[in-house]
Amino acid sequence: MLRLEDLEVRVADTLLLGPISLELRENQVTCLIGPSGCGKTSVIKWMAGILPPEMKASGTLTLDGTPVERHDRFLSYQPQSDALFPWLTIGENVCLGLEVAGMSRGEAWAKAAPLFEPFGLKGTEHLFPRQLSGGMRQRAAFLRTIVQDSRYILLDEPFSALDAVTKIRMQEWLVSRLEADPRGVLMVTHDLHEASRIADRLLVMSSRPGRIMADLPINLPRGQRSETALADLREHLKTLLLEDET
Amino acid sequence: MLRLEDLEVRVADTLLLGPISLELRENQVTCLIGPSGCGKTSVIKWMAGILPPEMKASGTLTLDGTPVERHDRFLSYQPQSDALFPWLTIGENVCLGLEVAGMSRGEAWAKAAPLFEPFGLKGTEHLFPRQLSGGMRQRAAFLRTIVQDSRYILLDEPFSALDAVTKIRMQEWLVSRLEADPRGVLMVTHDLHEASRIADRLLVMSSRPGRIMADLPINLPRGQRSETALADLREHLKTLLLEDET
Amino acid sequence: QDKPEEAKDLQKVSVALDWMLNTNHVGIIVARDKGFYAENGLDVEVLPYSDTNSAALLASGSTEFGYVATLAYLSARASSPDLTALWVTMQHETGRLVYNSDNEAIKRPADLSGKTYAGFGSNWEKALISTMIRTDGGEPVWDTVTLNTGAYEALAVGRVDFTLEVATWEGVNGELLGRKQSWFNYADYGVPDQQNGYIATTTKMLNEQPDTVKAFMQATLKGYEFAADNPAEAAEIMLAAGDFPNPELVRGSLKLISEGKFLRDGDTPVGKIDPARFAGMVKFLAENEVLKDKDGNVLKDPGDVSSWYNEDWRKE
Amino acid sequence: MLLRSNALAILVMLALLLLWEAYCRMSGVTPLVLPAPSDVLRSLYLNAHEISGHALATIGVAALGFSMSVTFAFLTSIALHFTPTLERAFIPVFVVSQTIPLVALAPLMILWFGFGVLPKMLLVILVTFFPILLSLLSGYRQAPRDFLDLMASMGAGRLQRFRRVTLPSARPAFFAGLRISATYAIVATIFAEYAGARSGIGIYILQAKNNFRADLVLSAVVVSAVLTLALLGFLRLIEWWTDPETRRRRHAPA
Amino acid sequence: MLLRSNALAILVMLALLLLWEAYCRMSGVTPLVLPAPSDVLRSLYLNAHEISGHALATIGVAALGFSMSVTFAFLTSIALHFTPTLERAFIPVFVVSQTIPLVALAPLMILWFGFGVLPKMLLVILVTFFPILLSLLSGYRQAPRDFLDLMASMGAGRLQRFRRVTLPSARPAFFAGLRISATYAIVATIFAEYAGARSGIGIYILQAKNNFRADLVLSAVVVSAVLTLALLGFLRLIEWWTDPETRRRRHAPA
Ligand SMILES: Nc1ncnc2c1ncn2[C@@H]1O[C@H](COP(=O)(O)OP(=O)(O)OP(=O)(O)O)[C@@H](O)[C@H]1O
Ligand SMILES: Nc1ncnc2c1ncn2[C@@H]1O[C@H](COP(=O)(O)OP(=O)(O)OP(=O)(O)O)[C@@H](O)[C@H]1O
Ligand SMILES: [Mg+2]
Ligand SMILES: [Mg+2]
Repeated sequence: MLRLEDLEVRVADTLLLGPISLELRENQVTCLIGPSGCGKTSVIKWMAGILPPEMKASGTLTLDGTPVERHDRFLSYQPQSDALFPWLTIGENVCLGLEVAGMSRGEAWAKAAPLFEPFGLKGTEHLFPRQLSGGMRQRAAFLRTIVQDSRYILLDEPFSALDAVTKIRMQEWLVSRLEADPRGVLMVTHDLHEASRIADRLLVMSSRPGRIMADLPINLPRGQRSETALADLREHLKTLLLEDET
Repeated sequence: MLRLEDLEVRVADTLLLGPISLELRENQVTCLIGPSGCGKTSVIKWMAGILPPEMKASGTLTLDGTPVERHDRFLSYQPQSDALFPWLTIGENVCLGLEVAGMSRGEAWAKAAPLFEPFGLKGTEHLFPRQLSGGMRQRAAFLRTIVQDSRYILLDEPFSALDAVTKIRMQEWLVSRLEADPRGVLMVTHDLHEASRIADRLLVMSSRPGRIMADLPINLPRGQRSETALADLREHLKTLLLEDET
Repeated sequence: QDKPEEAKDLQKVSVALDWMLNTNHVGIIVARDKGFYAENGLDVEVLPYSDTNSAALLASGSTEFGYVATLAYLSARASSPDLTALWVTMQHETGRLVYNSDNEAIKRPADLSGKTYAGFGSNWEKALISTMIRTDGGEPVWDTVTLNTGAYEALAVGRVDFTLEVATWEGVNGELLGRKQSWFNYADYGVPDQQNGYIATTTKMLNEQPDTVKAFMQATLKGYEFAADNPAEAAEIMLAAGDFPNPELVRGSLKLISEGKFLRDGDTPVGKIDPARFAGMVKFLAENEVLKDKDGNVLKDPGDVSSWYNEDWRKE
Repeated sequence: MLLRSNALAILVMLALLLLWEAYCRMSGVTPLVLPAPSDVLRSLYLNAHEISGHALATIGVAALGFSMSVTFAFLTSIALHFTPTLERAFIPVFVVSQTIPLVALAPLMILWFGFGVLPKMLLVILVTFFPILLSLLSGYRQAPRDFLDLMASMGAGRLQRFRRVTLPSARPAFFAGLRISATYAIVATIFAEYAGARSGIGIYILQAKNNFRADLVLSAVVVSAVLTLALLGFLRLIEWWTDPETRRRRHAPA
Repeated sequence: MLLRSNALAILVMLALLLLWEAYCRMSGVTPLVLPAPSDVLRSLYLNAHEISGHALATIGVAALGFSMSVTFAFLTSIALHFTPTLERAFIPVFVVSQTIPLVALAPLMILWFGFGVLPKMLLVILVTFFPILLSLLSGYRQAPRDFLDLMASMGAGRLQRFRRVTLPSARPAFFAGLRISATYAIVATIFAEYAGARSGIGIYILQAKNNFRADLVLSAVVVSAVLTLALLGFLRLIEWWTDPETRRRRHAPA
């Protein structure tokens, strides 16, 4: 279990967010939802160890009770854009994290290659990102994240750039991928429909300075999450979010 | 009533969309929904008379039975971005359409000024667009569209750049504005939740080449459109959209 | 400078110079500023120096008169009959080959063989230097670096072994700076003696407006005669006419010009062209394949060159 | 403010000058070859009157040439913008024009166009025209499609779209190009004068050189640098002054 | 392809040449002042051997100077990129360096550094270094924040981030700057030679001028233009050849 305690982020004495505490369980999808600017990205960047230097943070991160030193060993971060390098092929993009971690290109490729098929990316290995559709790019980005074998995965609005139809498809796809290969996931989004469709647990942040104002488990199995079944939860979320920001 | 008949758009002999026929009633909000690339923007641009020259279109547009010559006389178009000119103040941006139509700056300002209050833009007249939040910018863009007094209004994904919470707020705001000052609206979106919340009538387009595959009136008054009340319609839309694109 | 009242009645003509304003041009400046031109009904504009050759400026019709360096004039005249010389300023060669006195390796022109020469990019330099070395019994091979006016500093700091200078300008400057330099005169080593610094006009001008040419040249003559007789006063007129950051250079130069009898030598009229030396120089250049005809081919035999100059303006 | 933001750079330059000064004093190199900065400054001070006369001439030609260049570039950019065929026909010609060595051209220009301002102006235009033109054209291309569409949907014609959208969009690119060109305007003028002129910094340099005064040559270099920096500062001022936000702040009632 | 895309421009240039030729024939202007294009071409042909000797010298110096310039610009850009203080300290110094008139500096450089390759190389570097440096630095700034964050989250250090993200991001800007600089590399070399050299196009121009051969001056201009265009073409080739997509297409198994 990954515990984050008493995180506070400031820029030049202004409190941007916090104090926030939260925990991620292994094999569980947690969605962090909140209005724009509340600090969702900042939370995730701090966890990934890449908060920009002008933002001062205090707080602790513990993994199964022991304080964390090197974040990159057990956490994989996927930024808000798909961040596929346009000058690398999809194959090279996917191997990036493994190579940075010290593998040779050959080893990395041996590890990544078998995953192209289940990710629906067969045949794209030698293509460049611009030759792929939005959904495929998002899958490639996710493959690059997954292949690093981290126990925890941080996703920052992975689907916000997709159109509604593709978004729904990708949400379903992500759910099925995680069922095949479960990880502890923290996914940031501001889309309450998306969050309610994917999450095992919902954390709702208040507007700036962001705090966690609700922690809602969703026990309904994902197969049964029809629009009707989720309607009440969504109404509740909407009320929460709209009330907060006044 | 504005009728569009047998619109077909081609680029170099490839059929991009059509044949499409549709009609807009005065004081009614029609939402055009469909997957990315199906041709929603092309339909709206053709109606506004600004289809790029490389796209060849055939079809007729009639207003209350008479063919249309100058689109700008009775149609106002609002592009996908808010398209507020950064070098003009909000006041100047809002007066733009009136000045292009031939009014002097003074006349235009006299007409626009009283509307800043009801649009919640009081005090922003001398500010520049970058000094406004996303929601306020969208309101200013809408004010610029409305102030032209056109009978029909074409909106291309007006809220797609907003975060979910602001989006919900703006949807509610738009609905109340249109109640105070009704127009014939054609609004393009790919967000089925948004469409079902706003529209009097829903047109669902198929993927490329786009055709209209469903025409769904929504008779429920907007005040009663809770998540629960819309759940069935949304499920239906989702099925339609997901089935189409395979 | 200060023009008389009746300036508007004066005929406007211009004269282009071959280089920055210097003491070679003294007569023109004196004639202008002491009003000799105005007395002859002319308003003379001295065109500013330009990187463009004054012979080319003449040929293009940009100016009526030009002060043209010897080589420039002979080369231009060989390829275009449009120009005619009216005058030559210096009665003796002012050019010479200089080297540093402390350069032990150079005692005589033959020693120049294999040395480095700072040049100016004209064809005649090669003819000149090889003739001098050959006459002195050396092998005419050396290394040329084209440096333009940078040549003198390059020589002073020892980056090159020798170059060519004008005794009445760079030579004076070297002396003012206390540079220890020695020189060989061209004429001592097989190069025909020559006069320096032509004033020329277009043949067309000469034919169509002989009176203007006469008026201009007679005033010019008066200017140079004045300078020859009053070098100190002429120096002050020069200094008043242009920006000379180094006034001593001008004064020294004019003193040398006067003392060296460069302008007035015995009873030869000032500015007189000597037909024998003129023809001799053309012959020397033709033999050394320096001259080109109007098609760009080497002019081997210039034939009779007496039409290359015309001093009819001297006639009363 | 300008001073503060460049404080470091000024320190570096001072350090370089000190090094140079030290080298001159220690090595005893003759000032004919390498004058010390102090010599240069002293000469500059002693000859300030004369140099400023020449500087004025240079400023005049540069200002005239540069403003002509901007005007032509602007007119050309409009012509090329509205007729893409012209653009395809002429841009390569302009590129080729940039490959001509000025050393070869300058003397010929004097021959063709005389000693007046014309040949100098033409040289300044030759050097500065193309960067401005290119930056204007690339600026025009930055006009957002949506803005143009919006104007067209309001019934605006080509000219109105150009004036109200394309032109304001090109503002930042235009000033960027202007700054690049301005950096070379003074230098080009000096070069043109060098080829033939009555007065100007170029002539002053030539005189100084022919009179064997390296200190004065370097004084002229200092003046040239100062002039260029002044021109750049002046452009900054214009840019600031014509900025819509500045303008609005001046006129806004509030 | 190159020919087709520039067909219009070539037509325009031919038309200009024809006009010029016609003017020369009709007006009977002396070739001393304005030689006709046909004269220029004939002279170029007749003197091809001599000119090509000089051209080779120029190419040598330009190639050396330009590649030094690129190397220095690259090393400097890395230093400045990693230490923003240095950037603030040195960029204004480089800007000032661009305001120095070469006409004044070139003869002094020859005096200071002799007439070997060094002063010429330094002049070429002075002219071409800064645009390349600026384009590299602005290219580095185009590295997307997200890409750098991603690398950092994977545990990549500064160097690896630079090599894998910043550098590839700067590629287009780098080549754009290279093209601008290359346009001036040959011209700058010629200029440097003009101030003093053993051989080179600059010397050839000087000789042609001193021997009243406007036709040869213009022949040299033609050669200079051709050399510059060749250099630009060569850079295009390198750009295409080092493009990741080209490289992949060469190596890809499929
Ligand atoms: N470098 C910075 N300096 C100052 N404030 C910053 C900086 N970066 C971000 N902020 C502020 O910190 C707050 C949190 O930003 P963050 O990006 O974490 O929000 P977010 O919830 O991810 O928003 P969004 O939904 O728009 O992505 C915002 O109000 C933002 O304006
Ligand atoms: N200039 C063009 N040339 C060729 N094809 C084009 C051009 N412009 C658009 N298209 C194609 O036309 C189709 C319709 O485009 P359009 O922008 O109308 O779609 P859309 O439904 O608005 O999509 P989105 O939801 O992404 O905005 C798309 O498939 C697009 O690729
Ligand atoms: Mg965020
Ligand atoms: Mg669209």
